[in-house]
Amino acid sequence: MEGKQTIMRRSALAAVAAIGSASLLVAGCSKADDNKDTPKAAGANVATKSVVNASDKKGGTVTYEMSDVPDSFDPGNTYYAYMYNFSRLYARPLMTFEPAPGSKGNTLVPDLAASKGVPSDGGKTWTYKLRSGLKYQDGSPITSKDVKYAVERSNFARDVLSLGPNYFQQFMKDGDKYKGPYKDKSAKGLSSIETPDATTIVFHLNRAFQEFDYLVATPETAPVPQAKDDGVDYVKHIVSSGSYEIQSYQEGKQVVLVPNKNWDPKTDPLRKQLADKIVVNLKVNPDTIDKDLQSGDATVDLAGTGVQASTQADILNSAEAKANTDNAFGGRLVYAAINTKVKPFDNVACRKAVEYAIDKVSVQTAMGGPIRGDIASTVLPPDITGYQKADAYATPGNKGDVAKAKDQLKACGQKTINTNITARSDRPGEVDAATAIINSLKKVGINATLKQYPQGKYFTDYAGVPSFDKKQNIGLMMMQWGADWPSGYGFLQQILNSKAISQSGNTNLSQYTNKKVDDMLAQSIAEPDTAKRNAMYAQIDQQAMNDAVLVPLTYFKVLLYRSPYATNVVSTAAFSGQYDYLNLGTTKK
Amino acid sequence: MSETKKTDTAAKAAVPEQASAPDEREVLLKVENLTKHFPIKKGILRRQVGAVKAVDGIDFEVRKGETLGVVGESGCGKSTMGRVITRLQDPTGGKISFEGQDITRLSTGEMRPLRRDIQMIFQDPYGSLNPRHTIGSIVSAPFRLQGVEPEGGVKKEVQRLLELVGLSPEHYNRYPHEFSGGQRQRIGIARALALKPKLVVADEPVSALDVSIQAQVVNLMDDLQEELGLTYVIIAHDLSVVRHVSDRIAVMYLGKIVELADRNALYEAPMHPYTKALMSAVPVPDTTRRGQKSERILLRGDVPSPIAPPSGCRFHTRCWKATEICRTTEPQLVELKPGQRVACHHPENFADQAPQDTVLLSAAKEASELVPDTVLSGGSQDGTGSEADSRSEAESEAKSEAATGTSAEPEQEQEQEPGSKTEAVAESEAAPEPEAGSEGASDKEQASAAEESGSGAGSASGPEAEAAEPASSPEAAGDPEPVSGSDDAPKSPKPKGE
Amino acid sequence: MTELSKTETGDEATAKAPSAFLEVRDLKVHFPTDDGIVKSVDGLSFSVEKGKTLAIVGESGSGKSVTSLAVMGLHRLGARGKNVRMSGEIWLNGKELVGASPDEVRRLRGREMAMIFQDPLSAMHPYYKVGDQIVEAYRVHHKVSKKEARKRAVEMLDRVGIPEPAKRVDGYPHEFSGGMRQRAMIAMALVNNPELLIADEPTTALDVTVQAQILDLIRDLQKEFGSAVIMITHDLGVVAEIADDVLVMYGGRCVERGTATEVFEKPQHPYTWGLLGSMPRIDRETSERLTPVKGQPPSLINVPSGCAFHPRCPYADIPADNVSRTVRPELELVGAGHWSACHLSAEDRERIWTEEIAPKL
Amino acid sequence: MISYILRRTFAAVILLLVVTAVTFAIFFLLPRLVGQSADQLAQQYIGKSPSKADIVAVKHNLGLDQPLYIQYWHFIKGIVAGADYNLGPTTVHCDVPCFGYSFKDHVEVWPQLTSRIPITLSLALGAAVLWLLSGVAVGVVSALKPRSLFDRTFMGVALAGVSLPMFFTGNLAILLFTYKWPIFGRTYVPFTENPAQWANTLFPAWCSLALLYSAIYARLTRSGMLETMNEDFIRTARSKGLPERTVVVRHGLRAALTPIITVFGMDLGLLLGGAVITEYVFSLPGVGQYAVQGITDNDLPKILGVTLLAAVFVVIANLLVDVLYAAADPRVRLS
Repeated sequence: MEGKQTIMRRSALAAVAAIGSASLLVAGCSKADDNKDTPKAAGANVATKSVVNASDKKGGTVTYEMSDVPDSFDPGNTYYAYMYNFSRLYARPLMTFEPAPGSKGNTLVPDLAASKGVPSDGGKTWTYKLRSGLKYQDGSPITSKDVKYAVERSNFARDVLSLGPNYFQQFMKDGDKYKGPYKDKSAKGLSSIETPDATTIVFHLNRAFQEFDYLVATPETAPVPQAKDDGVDYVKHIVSSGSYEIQSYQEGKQVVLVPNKNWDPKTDPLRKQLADKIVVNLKVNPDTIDKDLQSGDATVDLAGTGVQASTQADILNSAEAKANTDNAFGGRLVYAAINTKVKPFDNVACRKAVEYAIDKVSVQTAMGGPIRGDIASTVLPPDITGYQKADAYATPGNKGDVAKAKDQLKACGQKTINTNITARSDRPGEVDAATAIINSLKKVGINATLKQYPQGKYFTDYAGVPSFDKKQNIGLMMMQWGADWPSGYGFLQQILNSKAISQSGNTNLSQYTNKKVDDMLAQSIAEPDTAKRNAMYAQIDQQAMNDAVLVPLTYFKVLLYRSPYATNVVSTAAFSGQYDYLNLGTTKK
Repeated sequence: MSETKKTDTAAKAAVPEQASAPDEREVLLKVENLTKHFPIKKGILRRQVGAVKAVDGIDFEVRKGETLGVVGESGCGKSTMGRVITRLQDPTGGKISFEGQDITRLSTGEMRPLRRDIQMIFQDPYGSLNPRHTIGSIVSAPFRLQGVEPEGGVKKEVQRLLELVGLSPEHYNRYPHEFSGGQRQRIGIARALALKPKLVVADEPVSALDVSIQAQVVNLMDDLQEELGLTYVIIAHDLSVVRHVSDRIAVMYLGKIVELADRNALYEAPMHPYTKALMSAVPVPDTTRRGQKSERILLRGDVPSPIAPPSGCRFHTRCWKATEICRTTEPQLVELKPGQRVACHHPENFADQAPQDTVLLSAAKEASELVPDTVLSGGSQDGTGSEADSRSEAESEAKSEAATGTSAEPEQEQEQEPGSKTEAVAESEAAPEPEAGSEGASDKEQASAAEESGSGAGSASGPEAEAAEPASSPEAAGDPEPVSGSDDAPKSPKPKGE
Repeated sequence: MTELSKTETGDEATAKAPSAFLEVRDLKVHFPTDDGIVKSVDGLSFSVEKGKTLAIVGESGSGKSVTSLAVMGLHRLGARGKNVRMSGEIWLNGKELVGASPDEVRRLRGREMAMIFQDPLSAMHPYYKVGDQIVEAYRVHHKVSKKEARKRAVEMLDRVGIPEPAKRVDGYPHEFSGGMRQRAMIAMALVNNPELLIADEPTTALDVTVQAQILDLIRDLQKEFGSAVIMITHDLGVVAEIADDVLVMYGGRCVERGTATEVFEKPQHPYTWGLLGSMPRIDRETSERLTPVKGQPPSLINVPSGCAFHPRCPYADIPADNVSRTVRPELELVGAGHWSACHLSAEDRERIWTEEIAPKL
Repeated sequence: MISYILRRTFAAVILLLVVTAVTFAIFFLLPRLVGQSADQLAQQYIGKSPSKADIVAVKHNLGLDQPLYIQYWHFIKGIVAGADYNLGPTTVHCDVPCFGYSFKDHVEVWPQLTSRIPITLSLALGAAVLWLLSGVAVGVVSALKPRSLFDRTFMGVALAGVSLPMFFTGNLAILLFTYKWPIFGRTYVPFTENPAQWANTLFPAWCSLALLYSAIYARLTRSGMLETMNEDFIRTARSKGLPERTVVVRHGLRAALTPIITVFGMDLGLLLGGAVITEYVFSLPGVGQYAVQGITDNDLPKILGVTLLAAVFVVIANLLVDVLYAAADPRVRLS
């Protein structure tokens, strides 16, 4: 709508000259950008190992910035890890994760609940007791009914609140029959959630589910008073149960939080309520966010996806700036799914040929180097419970093994394979990675053609539609996967389970159908013993790798800039490596 | 140059053409009652509220090998006429026959074969050539469009044409901007002649050129006519040029042909007062004639707007001979002398067509102030009492100019009407004398009424002048219809002939 | 500028204190361009007395308009202005204008000398009312109130024959007809009673009937105000009608000059003959062909050597020694107040005129 | 005049209908042409792994299960008559003009738009004033002294201005004037709150945007002035003896500026529909940002809202331009 494209040769020259001189200026400026009052940096990656600037000092304004807008601030209508993380400031779920560095952050701790859930009936019934003395921001008490209502509205009214996950709908007994609180106005609500008294809530599941504590750690269990709920508009006046309440809400622009006076620290061992004010600025230019973080004008990037590529180069070149960074695992695996339903990849040998052929170093480089991910060899990333180190298709220096690949190809009875590989057009890193894969595959005689599709419709219209893949002869699909909760089951069941295959919006891109894996997944979640469960996850991982249904490429990492002013900074695996937002404070005046 | 090999070819071609009397030649183009109106739309619904009557019922024919000149002041419709007869624009009404074939309603596709035979040359030698095309491609365009492959190939033919119009064949690959105005006009002529047309319509072919160049082009067109046996319709405002090139001349005024005559007849003895005035206004490069300014007839003001042309004879608002009949009855274009057709009730150099109608309209009396006595005395009528001083004369002249100036407003053209009308109405009441005239019944009454009013003309001039004044103000004239006030309506002898 | 040598000595004296109201001496106006120097006017002298009309005749590019702009000091203004090289003298009513400061000339412009142009529609500002444009012209030179100036404007409009001037004063140029516009233009030019009026093709854009009206008006006004008039035109008919003196220009120079009667009755220059021969005439029966001047007007950058007209002149070879091509002819007195710049001998000219040219006209 | 405006307004309404219809068609028909079903469309607006029933419910809620013309009719009806939505425990009424609720976040579109218009308006108007003043000034001086040092310098700068992308100039301005030398603020403040702060924070954005446009305006003015200064009426003005300054300003500039009105109106109208890149670079939550959001989310009501708003601005700007033009140039008549 702006920026007329007037193409003139002379003007182009002038522009080039101007850009040249201006970039010199910029470079000069960024060097000169040292502020005397800036606190000392804690050192690189410290927040992934310990709490940085641990402090109980109150005051100050913590500023979050984000280049986009979240799906919703409504705890019952969001699906993003950063909102799971952030919403805890004003919406307390039954359980949550301990604010601890790295994988320690995966530890579940009770929040609204007084203790972890008590399973009975072989893991089909879970009972939680709420802490006593819980109050909303208006002083009214929080009851187990409100928790039940929150689950009902978030999972069973997807025509209205459609953005969050619907695990409860899937796992609650008779969950498929209940029409949700907006349509079913009966007082009883969902019969499989019982609230025998104001502090007790009992969930009846349709199957044994030993990781239910993870499920209730989503903001969907944060209490919502039914009287205050008006569907989509609830987001405009969320009733806080946490340490902060929303002072002003400007859709898509800004949200301001202030301490909740009715929040009682006695009922909450986790939260500290340090900052006087929390400001969330949305739709901020990403470059501006990076600059604000460095200047101290912003405390943290809400999305927690790391700095811009341009900033990354600057930061890594400066030892001083590097000491303010954390390069954390993002709880995600970057991989190439191999379509097991399209010829000749229905033959495992052909798939193995791909496994051997790919030069993972070139892929890693294409994705942005080691900063953006470690080379992967398993389905589960290291920061997910159940990870076990393995490499079924080790190649020298991870650079691929043409000879072995060709052997596999021979075993498959193929000399050359013509196939297609999909990638999301608006993710340049992914496109580059796919190109690197194409180059690797070419060396062994697999000719793959890159097909790019927009991110927004990648699953609903393209790669996630099996019939489409078949018709277009798509053998390989670029994919990134992060779990809804940091356990093997949470990670694996959507991408390896044959039951997860759907005709559209499919995430089991390989269309992997192995009964053994399906069974193991079912068994694992019913297994009460955590150690055994984790062992099973490793087993499933191994099986999938043996079947060569996907090529793990990298364990995704993010490079976060840690504001030196921020206190209680800790990068947690529970939220994809983001800093834990629960107790962020600031020393900036 | 064009003059180079003219003489021999001219001798061959010219003799038989020139020898035959114009009238016996075959009629190439015949135009009957041709009209071209441009609608004026107004209001939310864009209703048509009027029309610019650019061409409003003209008849003429063009005979093979002759040159018909069309003259007139700007806005008289001559250019529109040119574009309509070549079917570059569609006529509103009437009939155009080319070689006996009715081409009035032919579609673009049907016209295509005829485009070979009818060509047009435009005024602006700059604007009519595409600056991005070479001369070769411009001149060969007609071949391509018509799918004609001339003998010896297109290029050869184009080079022959360039030579014909006095350009060098080497100019084939040059661009229009490399040529001067005169040369460009030659290119335009070469293009028009490419397909050996039968009829060439030239709209102001030389008016954009310098004098010396103008003569070159005029001569070239002359030569080409003799050489190729062309028939021309030359539209121009320059009477000297038209006189030079034409065999017959049509004089147009406000969308009508007022006089159509052989050249010599027209220039020696013009019959229509307008023709006479027009010719007398042309300055002559001869100082010996200075001081003989008395021959000049100064016309008052400009041509009225063609949106609402005056009733009756359209020239009556400016004519020094206009009488009541001129205001009410439109004169037909009649052949008064062999080869001279005139649309006038009181022609010059000929017997009066409405001799009983002798009382001059008030406007005519004012107009006659500007006409030299020699002219007046030469006419069939003499101007009655011209008591108005020269001051008021200038004033009234200017008034009519002012009214016509704003051509966008159709209302203003009638400014002289209501004044003279009321006078006529009043008189017709007073004198119902049924004296028969030569015209139709409706005219009779008018004519007699006007005649009667003659005696009172002098005394009537006072109120009349007053009446004219308010009407000339732009706001006052809201009604485009030239009728008098409503209270007069029952008695008003509304002209039926219109 | 000064290196341009004086080549024309047509006028009697080059001393100061001219006798005529307007006297132009050896005027040169050159425009340096990327392609070379355009010598629009190259050594021109003439004079005009009050109450007299001088017609400058020539084809486009002959330098006639540049001459008028030079007198007005107009071409020194604007973007092109600073590139002009001008020399010579222009004496207006005892004041020299070439050497005068731009502001001095500006103050004379509109007051002592005024100009009317070919196309009155484009020459009037389309956005301002006619009256306002006249008022503006008046108020630059007279410290009067707007009201007074407006009264003057109405008066002038009335004087040039515009009806209801009090009403028309508020009209816009586009609301006027062509003839009315030219009248208004004249009113604007004459509002300060200038003593010199330059009319640049004032009737070319008009119909013949209107042309006659305007010429009449100019003549009448000249009689009334007694001003000097320079009429620039290409139309010899107009010249014959209005001019006392005629100056024929070709290639930036004067080729013939004299009283109108002399020039029309005994033209001495082949170019003048050519012009006369090119014009179809309404007053005479001529079935004969026109006798055009062959070729194209000269480029003002590369003016032909010798006589600038020689490439187009049918008689260029008559004078001996090829002088037509090598020597530039000077203006010579050829009759009473009649000057011509031609190498042809008087006898040759006489013979050619009477035997070849005159019969064809 | 009145009739003219009425007619133009009528035409504008038709135009807006066409614009919305086309937007509708692009949104619905194009995906359908490549074989996307309504289910798939609906699925974009739900979270992960929706059940069949969810899809049906969402589809129904968004009205995607109805024929296209019905949906279009509802949209148009909403604008002129308001609409009711069932988006929670109670039915909510969406007031006129109701642009509907976002498919994605279910937020009502119209209040969103209206809350963003002041920002875009602030940005566009401020920049417009700047670029008009600077562009015209530079253009006039350049035209009066063509090929002079000033002319060449400023036309060069103008060329650079038009060639440099907003990403560059904008980010440079932010870096230099809000970080390096923090003269200007970074967070938008409404005019009503603090006019000084408003201007202060918007100034870098204005300048960056103005740089882009003033280049064009300088060139337009320059060529317009060069042309007008060669007009006959300028010669006439000079021949009257007017001082050169009067000639340039009163006679030259007046005529040269009139055509610029047209361009200006169009540019401003377009810009009011959202200065996408500028709003992005300067993190201004304006209409353009909303448009981008709508497009990335494939969120029809947002897209329609912005499209319609932009079209309205362009139409109004056009109408104003025509009226202004007629006022400036007496030769133009509106009928």
